[in-house]
Amino acid sequence: MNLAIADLPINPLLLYIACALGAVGVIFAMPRRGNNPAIVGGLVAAVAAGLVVLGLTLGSGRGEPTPSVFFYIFALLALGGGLRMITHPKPVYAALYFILTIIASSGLYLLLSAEFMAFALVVIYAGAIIITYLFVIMLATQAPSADDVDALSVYDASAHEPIAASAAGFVLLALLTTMLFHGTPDLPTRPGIDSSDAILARLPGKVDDALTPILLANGLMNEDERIARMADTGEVMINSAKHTVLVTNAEVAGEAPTRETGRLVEVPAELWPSDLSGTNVEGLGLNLLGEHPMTIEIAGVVLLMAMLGATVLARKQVDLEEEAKARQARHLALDGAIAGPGGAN
Amino acid sequence: MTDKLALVWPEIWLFVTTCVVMVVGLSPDLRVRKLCGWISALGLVVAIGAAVPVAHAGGLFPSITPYAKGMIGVVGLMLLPLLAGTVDRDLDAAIESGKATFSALRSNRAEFYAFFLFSLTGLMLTASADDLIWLFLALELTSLPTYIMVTISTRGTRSQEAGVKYFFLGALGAAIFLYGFALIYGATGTTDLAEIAAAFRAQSEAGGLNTIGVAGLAVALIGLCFKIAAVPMHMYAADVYQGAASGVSAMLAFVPKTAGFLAIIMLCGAVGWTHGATHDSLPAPIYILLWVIAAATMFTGNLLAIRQSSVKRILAYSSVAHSGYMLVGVIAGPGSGHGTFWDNGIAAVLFYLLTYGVTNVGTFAVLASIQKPNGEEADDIADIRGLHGTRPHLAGAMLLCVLSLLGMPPLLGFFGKVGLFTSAISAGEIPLVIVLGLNSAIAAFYYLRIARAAYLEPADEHVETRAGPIPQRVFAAVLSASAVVLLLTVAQMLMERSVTASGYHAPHAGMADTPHEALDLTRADD
Amino acid sequence: MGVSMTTIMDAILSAAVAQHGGEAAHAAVAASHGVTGPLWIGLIPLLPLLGVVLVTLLACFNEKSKMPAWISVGLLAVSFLLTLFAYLGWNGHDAIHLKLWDWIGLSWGDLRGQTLAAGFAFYFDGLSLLWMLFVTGLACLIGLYASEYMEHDAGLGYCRFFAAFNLFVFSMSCLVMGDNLLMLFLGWEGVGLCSYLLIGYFYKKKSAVDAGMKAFVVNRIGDLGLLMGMLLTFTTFGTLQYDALFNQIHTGLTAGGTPLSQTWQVWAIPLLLMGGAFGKSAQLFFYVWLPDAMEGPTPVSALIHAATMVTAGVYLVARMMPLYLADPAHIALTAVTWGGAITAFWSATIAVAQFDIKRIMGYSTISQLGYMFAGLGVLATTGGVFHVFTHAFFKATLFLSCGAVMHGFAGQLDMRKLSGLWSINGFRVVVIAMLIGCLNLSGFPFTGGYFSKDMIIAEAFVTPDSVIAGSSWAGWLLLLTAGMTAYYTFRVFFRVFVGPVVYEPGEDLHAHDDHEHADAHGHGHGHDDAHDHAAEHFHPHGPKWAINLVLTLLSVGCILSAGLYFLGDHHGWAGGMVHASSAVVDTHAVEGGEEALLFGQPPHEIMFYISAVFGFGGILLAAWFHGPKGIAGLLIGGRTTAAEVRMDPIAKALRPISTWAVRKWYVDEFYHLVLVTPLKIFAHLFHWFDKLIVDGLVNFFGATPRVSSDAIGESTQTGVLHDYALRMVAGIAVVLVVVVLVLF
Amino acid sequence: MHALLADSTLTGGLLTLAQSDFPHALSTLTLNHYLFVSAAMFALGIIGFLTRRNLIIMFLCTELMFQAAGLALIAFGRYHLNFDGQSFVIFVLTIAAAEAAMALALVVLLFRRRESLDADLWAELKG
Repeated sequence: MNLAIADLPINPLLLYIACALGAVGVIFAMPRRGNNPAIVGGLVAAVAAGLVVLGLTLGSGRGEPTPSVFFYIFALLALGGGLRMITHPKPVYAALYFILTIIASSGLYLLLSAEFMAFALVVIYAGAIIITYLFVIMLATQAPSADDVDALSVYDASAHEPIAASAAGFVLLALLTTMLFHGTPDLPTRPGIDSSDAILARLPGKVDDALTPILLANGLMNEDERIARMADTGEVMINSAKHTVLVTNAEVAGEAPTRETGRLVEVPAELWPSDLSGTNVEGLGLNLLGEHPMTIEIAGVVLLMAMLGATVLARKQVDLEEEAKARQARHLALDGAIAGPGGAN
Repeated sequence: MTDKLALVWPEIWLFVTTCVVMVVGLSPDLRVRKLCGWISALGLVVAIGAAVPVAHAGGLFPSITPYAKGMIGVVGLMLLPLLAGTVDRDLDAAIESGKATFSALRSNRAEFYAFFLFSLTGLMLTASADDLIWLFLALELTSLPTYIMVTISTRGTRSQEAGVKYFFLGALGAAIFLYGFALIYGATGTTDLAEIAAAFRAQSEAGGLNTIGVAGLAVALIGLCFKIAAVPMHMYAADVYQGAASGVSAMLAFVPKTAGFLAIIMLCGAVGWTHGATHDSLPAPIYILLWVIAAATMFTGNLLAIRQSSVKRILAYSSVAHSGYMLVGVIAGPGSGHGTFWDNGIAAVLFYLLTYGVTNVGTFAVLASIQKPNGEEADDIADIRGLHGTRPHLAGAMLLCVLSLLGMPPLLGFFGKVGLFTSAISAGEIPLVIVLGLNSAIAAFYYLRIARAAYLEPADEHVETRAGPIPQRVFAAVLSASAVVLLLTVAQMLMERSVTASGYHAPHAGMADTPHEALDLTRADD
Repeated sequence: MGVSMTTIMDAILSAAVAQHGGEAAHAAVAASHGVTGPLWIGLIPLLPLLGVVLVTLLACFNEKSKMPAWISVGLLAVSFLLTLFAYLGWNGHDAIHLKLWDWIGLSWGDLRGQTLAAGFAFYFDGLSLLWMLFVTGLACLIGLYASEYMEHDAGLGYCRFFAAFNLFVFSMSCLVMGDNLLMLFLGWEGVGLCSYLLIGYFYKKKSAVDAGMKAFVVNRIGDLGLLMGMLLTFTTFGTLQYDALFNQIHTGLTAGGTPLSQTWQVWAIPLLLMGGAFGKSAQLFFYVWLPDAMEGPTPVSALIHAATMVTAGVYLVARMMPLYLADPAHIALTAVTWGGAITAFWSATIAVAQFDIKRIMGYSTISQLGYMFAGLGVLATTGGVFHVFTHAFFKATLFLSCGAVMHGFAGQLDMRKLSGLWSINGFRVVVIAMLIGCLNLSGFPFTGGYFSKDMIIAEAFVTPDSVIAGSSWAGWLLLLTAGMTAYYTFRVFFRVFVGPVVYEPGEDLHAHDDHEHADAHGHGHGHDDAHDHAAEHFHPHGPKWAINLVLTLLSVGCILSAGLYFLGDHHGWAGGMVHASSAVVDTHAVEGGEEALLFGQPPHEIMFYISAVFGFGGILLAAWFHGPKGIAGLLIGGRTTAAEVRMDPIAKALRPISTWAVRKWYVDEFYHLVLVTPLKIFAHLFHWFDKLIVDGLVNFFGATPRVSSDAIGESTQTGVLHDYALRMVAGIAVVLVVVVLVLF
Repeated sequence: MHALLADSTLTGGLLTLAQSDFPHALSTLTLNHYLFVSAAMFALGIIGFLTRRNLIIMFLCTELMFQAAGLALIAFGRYHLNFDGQSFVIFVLTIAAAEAAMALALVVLLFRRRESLDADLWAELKG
């Protein structure tokens, strides 16, 4: 294909240098025994990430709108949390840093106006999954000795081939970003819903509730009329920018209203309800239930399966011999308890 | 909604069966619990029956579901006797002899069947996927139960080690193809496979695929390579096959592989085989990617198999190699559309999956039917030495299956392989055909080694093997071996079915515009 | 009666034809001339296949009763009856076609010869009907025999036996009934497989396993010829379907339009097919596997290695007769003639010197197969085919009689250790059956064997040497062989079946289940755990009803088969059948009407006397050398014990020759020297090659991934999760690099 | 989005965002920023998976990779102005939860056997 790497919105050299720098930073940040230059590594990695982001922001220079300052904050928190998560030697801290990443991600979701997903993320991830993780970490970690509760396990204190892993990871990052950045400029937009009207059209009840009293009170619609719904889809015709809505005679409501059989009503701007708009949650709900209803069922099956699986895995594996031993031991302990106070232990 | 519901009747039946099995398996009465296998079989039979009339009107591969679900059901039925009684034999025996009492919390067998059925449900759902989200969930539903089945399949630490390797690497693979799916969505703006295909078509007509789409396809395909155990994601295969019980290994060789190939075929279908200089191949980057993976997979699988001394590891690497062979069929694509089996790579892959699944049951069933004195299943090649003398029907089954895997002419595997060869030739993939031929020759080394051990070498004095305690496994072995021979008589019919199933609706750019129509309404008075 | 039954079955099944097979059947009619057979003909091979399934199921249930045998016999009996109905309902000249389904359909172009299509279809003409009649009939009878013979093995072994037995009948039916060479090949390989399985039935005996392997390997060599012949046939004529093939040959042109007589294929194809036929029928140097095949259970020897499977080669040559006749130089026919004649003589010389009665029968089978081939070669297809038919009956009788002896004497087969069975209680039926079989084999006047053999020998003299080089010499060789045949046949009879009662029990070929053997018969004596004392306690047990019944029926069949010679217009019934098939030879057209004379008489008439003389001579010689005193030894015998025979001094005098003959002319040793030893040397060479080069390559390839991971210092399969993950990710990176390089 | 943000003061920013008017299309430049964060998170997840030997942290790393995919999906969804991406994320969360439940159960099982969370202890099976 006749693509050129120079078409990237960021100077490719800067990108690759930053990737290499990031790799070096991550390598330094990895847990190891002895001198641990984790802070230096973290800084280097942060500089690398900053280089890319700045390169992106400034490199284009085409007067395009740049992301808000919140983006930079959340991105820094998310990546920093991620970096710390994979480098912190203590599992509990790693889990907590992951929560930080999650919360920062939910901030990014908010910036992307995915409010529902942002809060769902916090609830599900930070609230449920990570708590499970923390439980298991508590359950499955033992202090190496009673004296030194903070001592690290050997396997936590040292990373496994950090150089090769970082190299592979950052080569992957460089390749991915090359392809991603190259693709975005000529990425076709494919709007499924390009305005809140599209959502509102599919929520006739909401439109009815908001508009009908206003229309009736201001005489914009007769008593025998109502806001028109398409017979096949049930959608309403509404345009919030021009403040118009299609109303129809109740008698012909059984038929498919069109612009001929219905009547386009223009509502004065000051009468138009200010809170009448499609929201993210409504859009998501419509999409979820309208486009993927069966998929929800599959998700249910997966969850049922996972519940069963977790139960089967986590319970004590049946070992009849061990069980017999345990029963024997219990009997001995019982005998000891009868024999004297010393046996109770 | 309802039309899609009609599409998934087999899955619904399977899921209902799963629930029944889970409940029945909690009975304290051993006889009732032993019904689980029969209920599962019944459910599978009903699912096969329900799959026959299923006809899909949309999507990229409109008629793939009846064939795929029938195949899945049939191979599932063959796997069932092999898996029966894999876990909890000791506990059942102990309960029967009064040494232990039944406790629902410790019962494992019913769950084992349930996981198996869950996995098959996921596999069938993969076949009916017409949406990336659906595909993702179906793939996960296919894989997740297998992780558990591997882990609990034996009591030893080996199956737990296999489980942890399989699960963790599997999660890595899942994350990778999920990222690929995300990028595909990004490049096309939709998760519907047909619309994705249309969007890609529009892009390639407008001057080339978007690189995000290419990256997404590449990452997703590589991630799916984990499911089919192709290079570079094949690493886990040998360890996991070796560590799991033979029955579960047989299942691993069929179930995730089939899911992976169905998904790969669908993703490739989304870009179509109409690119390139002569307009008859995949888009260049995807083509090269699959080419490299196919060649590397074939060589890696076959060469590494030669070094092994464990039959299960040999079969694992052979499974890797077979994925490579089948990728050749994917690369060849559905061909010119003449409707014959011999120039249709997708049909060849679908047929090959069936032959491989059927044959594979036999090889692993033979291993599962032999026990070492310590109660473990046979694994090392020394364990099957002299099998011909001691258990000739197992040796015969092994021989037939191994020869079929090798692609010996009169057997079922031969026709599968010929399909791959001819479709690749008619697609002009001569170098790939040479690699395929070369690798088929290399494969003879280790397949014949197994056959030789079973037939020509005397049993080792110090290696003692005896008949396993579960006669159903011998049945599975014999069943599979006879299928390898007897299915020949209906091979022609199966090939025709696979051709029908591979019917491919090449996307056209116009399809992408449908969602806009509804929106026009809202611009009421523009 | 039979006809009315046929009509009823037709009526019942015609509905099914109308519903299912209707369209396919009409298509078959459109494709070739002939009549479309009723659908139930398809049941003839499918019933044995059903038997395989049922018996396998019984094996799964670990059935210990005789159920497998009854199922098999029942299904085979129905199969035989269906064949009989098919025969009775046949109009006597047209081939019956029945296509069940399309089996293979490869197409790589639109031109002729670029489509390889073969239906799972049946073709019934006189030849296949004749074969099917005795295949299913004998299989049914021998199955009944085996039900008793194999009873000591009840259980898995029994099931295994009958599964393979049924599979054999299915394969043989495919071979004989198939309407194309691919079907024939399917059956050909199938019978080979079953033969292998059944020879090695006593798989714990090394000799049995070796014999199975030997049969398999030798047959593979022949099969290579058949396969190559088939391929050449396809490339030359563009089809493998009999009708189309014969039509093409009839035009005298290849598919490409070249005159057939100018191509090299015209002699190469028949020669290659002959290779396959000789392999399966144990002719010339391929014969070595058949004597060893006697390691299998006797019913198997009788059915597969005497009556049916080994005649598949004869069937192939007879079926492909138009191809053989297409060569104006008759190269292949000459080869067939001489191959057959030499084999007939050669193996007769070996048979003369053997002491194992079953092996003698084995060599005799080879010899008689030689007759059949010689008959085909000298254009006496009727004689050859008739001999196949009569031989099937009398050789089955002989084998089953030997089997009954073996069964009764714990596997004893050495004629030096057995004598006077006539006088042992319970063996009368066996002896009479044996006598009838022997008379047939030795060509005693007015037996079936007499007529069929005469047709062959006489035709050898009739056929001019200009057509088949040296055919009259082959005739003399065959005549000489006829005398030897009579001699060795009655040698067995006189030594074993009459005379003073002497016997020793054998080693018991079923040694692995000694105990059951004794128990099963309820004698309670004869088989102690310590075999040394076995001889003292041994009492032979005569066969029970099943074996006796089968022997009686077969003997009657032998006698009746002679009557077939007098049926019909074309040289008896067999002639009529051959006349309605592709094997028919227009001798006048080929030989140019010139009639050779033997002693100034038409050979066909004088041969009755000449061969009778040779036969009597052989019998009298046998009586003189081996006959017991008295009437049973034709009054000239002088033997008083089992071992004391007049032949012995002469054999001593001719020691080198007789030793060579006893050692089967050292052919096996010769093969060992000429073929096996060089192969072993090669094997060693290859072993070293394998060690050095291949293993080196393998190690090299095995090392390549290791080298690539040297940077990390581990081999690929370290078993460490992280290493795997790292390699996976590195692999992904590498593959993505490739993608990016392609993109940019 | 930035246009929106420019209207709102920094203080009420976040809440305003959540209840704001229906969003407008994302610029490709902004999309690039989000994609970079997503890809970097993905890479970090992979690196963590490769380097950390603690089974729990390894699985956390796959969660991070899932998270990266989720972020990409949301960003793309915003770019295309449709909800398929967000729907996808819901299912991604479902699968992540299911996998996490099973993985943690497995970890507990393994810990019982070996009294350690070191993944490299499980290396008996090898070529």
